[in-house]
Amino acid sequence: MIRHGILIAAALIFGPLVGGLISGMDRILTARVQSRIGPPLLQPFYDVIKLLGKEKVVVNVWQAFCANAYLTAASIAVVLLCLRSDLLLILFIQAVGSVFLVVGAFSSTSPYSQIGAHRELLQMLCYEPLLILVAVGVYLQTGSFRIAAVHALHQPMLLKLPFLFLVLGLVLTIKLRKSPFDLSTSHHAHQELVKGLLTDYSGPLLALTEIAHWCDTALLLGFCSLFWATNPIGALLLVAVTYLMEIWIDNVCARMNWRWMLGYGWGMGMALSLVNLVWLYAR
Amino acid sequence: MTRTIIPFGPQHPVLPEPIHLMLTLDDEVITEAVPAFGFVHRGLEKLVEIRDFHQMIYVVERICGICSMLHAMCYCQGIEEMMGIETPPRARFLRVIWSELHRMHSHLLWLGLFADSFGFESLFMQFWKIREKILDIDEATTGNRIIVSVNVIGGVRKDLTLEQTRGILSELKSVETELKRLETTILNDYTVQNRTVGKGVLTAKQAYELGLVGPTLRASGVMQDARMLKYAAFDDIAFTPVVETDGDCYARCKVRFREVFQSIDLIRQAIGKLPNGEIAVKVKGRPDGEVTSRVEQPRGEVFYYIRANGTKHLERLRVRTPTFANVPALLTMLPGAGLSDVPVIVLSIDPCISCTER
Amino acid sequence: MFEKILTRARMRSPWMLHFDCGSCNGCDIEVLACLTPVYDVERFGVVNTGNPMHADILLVTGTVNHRNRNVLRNLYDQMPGPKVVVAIGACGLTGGIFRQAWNVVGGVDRVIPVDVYVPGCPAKPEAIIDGVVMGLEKFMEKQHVDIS
Amino acid sequence: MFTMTSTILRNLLKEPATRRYPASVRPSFEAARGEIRNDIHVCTFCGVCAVKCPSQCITVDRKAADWSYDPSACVQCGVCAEVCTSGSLQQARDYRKPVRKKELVVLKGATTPPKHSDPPVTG
Repeated sequence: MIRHGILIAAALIFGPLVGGLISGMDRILTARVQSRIGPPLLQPFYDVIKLLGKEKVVVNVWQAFCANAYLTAASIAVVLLCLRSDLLLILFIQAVGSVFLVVGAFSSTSPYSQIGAHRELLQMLCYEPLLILVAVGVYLQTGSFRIAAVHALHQPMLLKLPFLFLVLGLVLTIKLRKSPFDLSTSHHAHQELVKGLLTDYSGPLLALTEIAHWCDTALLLGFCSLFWATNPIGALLLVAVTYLMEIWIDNVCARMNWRWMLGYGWGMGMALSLVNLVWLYAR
Repeated sequence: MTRTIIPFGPQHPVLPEPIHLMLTLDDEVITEAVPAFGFVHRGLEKLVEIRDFHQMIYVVERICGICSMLHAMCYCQGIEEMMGIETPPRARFLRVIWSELHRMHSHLLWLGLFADSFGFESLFMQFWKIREKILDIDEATTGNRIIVSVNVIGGVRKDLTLEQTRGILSELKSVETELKRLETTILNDYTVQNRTVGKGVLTAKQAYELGLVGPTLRASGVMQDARMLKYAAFDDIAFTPVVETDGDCYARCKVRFREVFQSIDLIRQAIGKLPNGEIAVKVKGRPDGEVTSRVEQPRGEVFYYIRANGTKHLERLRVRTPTFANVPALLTMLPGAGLSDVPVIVLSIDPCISCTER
Repeated sequence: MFEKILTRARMRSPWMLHFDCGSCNGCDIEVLACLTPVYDVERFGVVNTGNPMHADILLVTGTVNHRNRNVLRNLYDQMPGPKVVVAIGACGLTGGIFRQAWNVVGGVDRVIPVDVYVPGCPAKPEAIIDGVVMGLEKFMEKQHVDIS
Repeated sequence: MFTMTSTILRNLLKEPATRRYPASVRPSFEAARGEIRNDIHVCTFCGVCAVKCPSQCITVDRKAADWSYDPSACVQCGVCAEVCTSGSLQQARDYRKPVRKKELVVLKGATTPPKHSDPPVTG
């Protein structure tokens, strides 16, 4: 029981912390490939602390509740991942969090926020089925949806599910708001929707969504690490390589529109998953 | 989703300038675009009443920071024509050099902003990095990065030394190699083409009938360029306008990208043929009469109408800027486009609102 | 203790909002040029937000005229505090060369309180960086004022 | 697709293009047009600069031997320094630093202005 308590506390603290550090490293690397120096490593933390100390402008109470709910769901998902719980449960809780974010954006009257929320729904429509397919692949491989079963494997999952890992990479690109898919909101301002989904979240509420975003990042990268669960160094390497690929994709692609995203995401994602699943099944 | 009305601007990160577009959307497809102007109007044409005709050079130069050199040049050429002043050949060649440098920095700026309009941030950074080299040339030779203030009536204020012309040539060489590297990305990349090809198409007939000017017109296959009028030193310099035929955003991008190389070529020719001699003649008397003057700006042809009455203050100054001519194209292209294409299409005409409203 | 950390975080993470208030594009472009590789203000944590709700520091370029003064006022009011206003360029300071034109109200300080004035026509990127850094010192002072 | 890869790899391997501005300051170019400085002891208060200034930001009071200019309205075109008859007006290379408060620059010369034999000729 105490072990569980420590695990939960560790997940609650280190989940956002790791997410924030990764985001800081992301910003430095992105700056470097653009021939800039970039911000200090702790920049995301400065941002969030500053946002927490800003004047509170609440558009409506519902939006404030939604921001809190998003953070809660995202941290519960990280905790469950650390407790090696059920994969499907984790994915659903994470999805519920995202839904709250969207609902909060819909509750404001700004057209930017509304259209951003609409696009975020389309993004979820695109990646959620793919995530479920990845989970199904894990189930076929291990015979259980529990993460503990993955850790019991003797061989890295990546060798059996290479295509599903690519699909997970696709989901990660959408989820991290990276360039061809940064439709609903992006890390920098230059897009037609200004900040889109996050337009009306401001000050402390924006800080909450930012922390929740770090949790999401940590969660998905944790999910990636499961594909090499036999060896911690292997897992770390896999995550690092995956993230480097994300930065690369972000910097060599223009932003696309949602039609392209749905076509490409579903077409490519489904095809890759099916190939992998059929291969697993036939074996 | 049903009808949404999006207020695009006056403060919007895609287009730093304040233009207000009321976009009526039907499920992310634009059905109507209504522009509202007046956020930059300063009323500077009326300043001719309190500023004399020499001081007006510096005022018209500040109509727009991106085409400033060409505004001043157009104004000076108009006054010179009115007063019958023959500018020295060296001054005319120097004007070509600085105006083409200005065109390069404007086009590089546009290429960067265009890349940003479809969310290609790293490409934006690359173009602006290259642009800094042009600005450094400007600052080293004229004293300011953007508003060069080199034109005076009767010639230019600054001269280029031999050393400086060599410096310009070597800098241009490095600009050229760096731009060549980005050519495949801006012209052949799949994601870029996906966002620009077939967006905002204007046929040659449409473009001509709407009265467009500059790269927007040339991208639709109409060969028209005010530099063909052979003002300044263009009668001694070989020049053929860059023309594309597709008439979409991609073609406009291609025209401007190729024009950067053309400008490099023109500067090389001008430096090669740079004659020795005076850079300015003394101006005596006051302007009298009326005159029109035309110059090709980065965005297209600018047109000045000047009327003077023999006093040191002009009687009337009227500027017709390229963006003013190009805005109707925007209203033709926007309805039917997707919301995500709005920035791409708006930027494809290279709008310069401070020129338009003055 | 928390106050100290907060002030430090504020000084290190100024998100900027840029409003072109009828400028000739000269200062505008220089503000944008500050974001690009050669100057790279992201070193100081500056992010161009484009959304007044997220911004801490408002960079205004250009003259105020009768039409955009309301826009400027609105943007300023929409920014949650603490906030800093930096007026850039001769036009933003007084109206510059246009200040006698009929549609020009004058400098930005006619409409909203300005903390730092950056002269120049156009202001050089170095000057803009100086101005932003000077504006950030204001956060420190504001903090002291709030506590006392 | 991915045609940008070679560029971003080159950027990653090379030094960033950033000038670390406050830490290392690049000297201004020789021709750079910066702020206006007036050596008031040489100034003859002829007032040509005030007449020629396109921004009309210079005022000269000949009787009181006052030369004042509004740096926040100056557009740094350099015309005043060019037309200065006594050579007292100089355009520095450095740009003017940002300030907290707008201030006029008022320079006071000797109360009896030095006589200049040649009245300025305006062209």
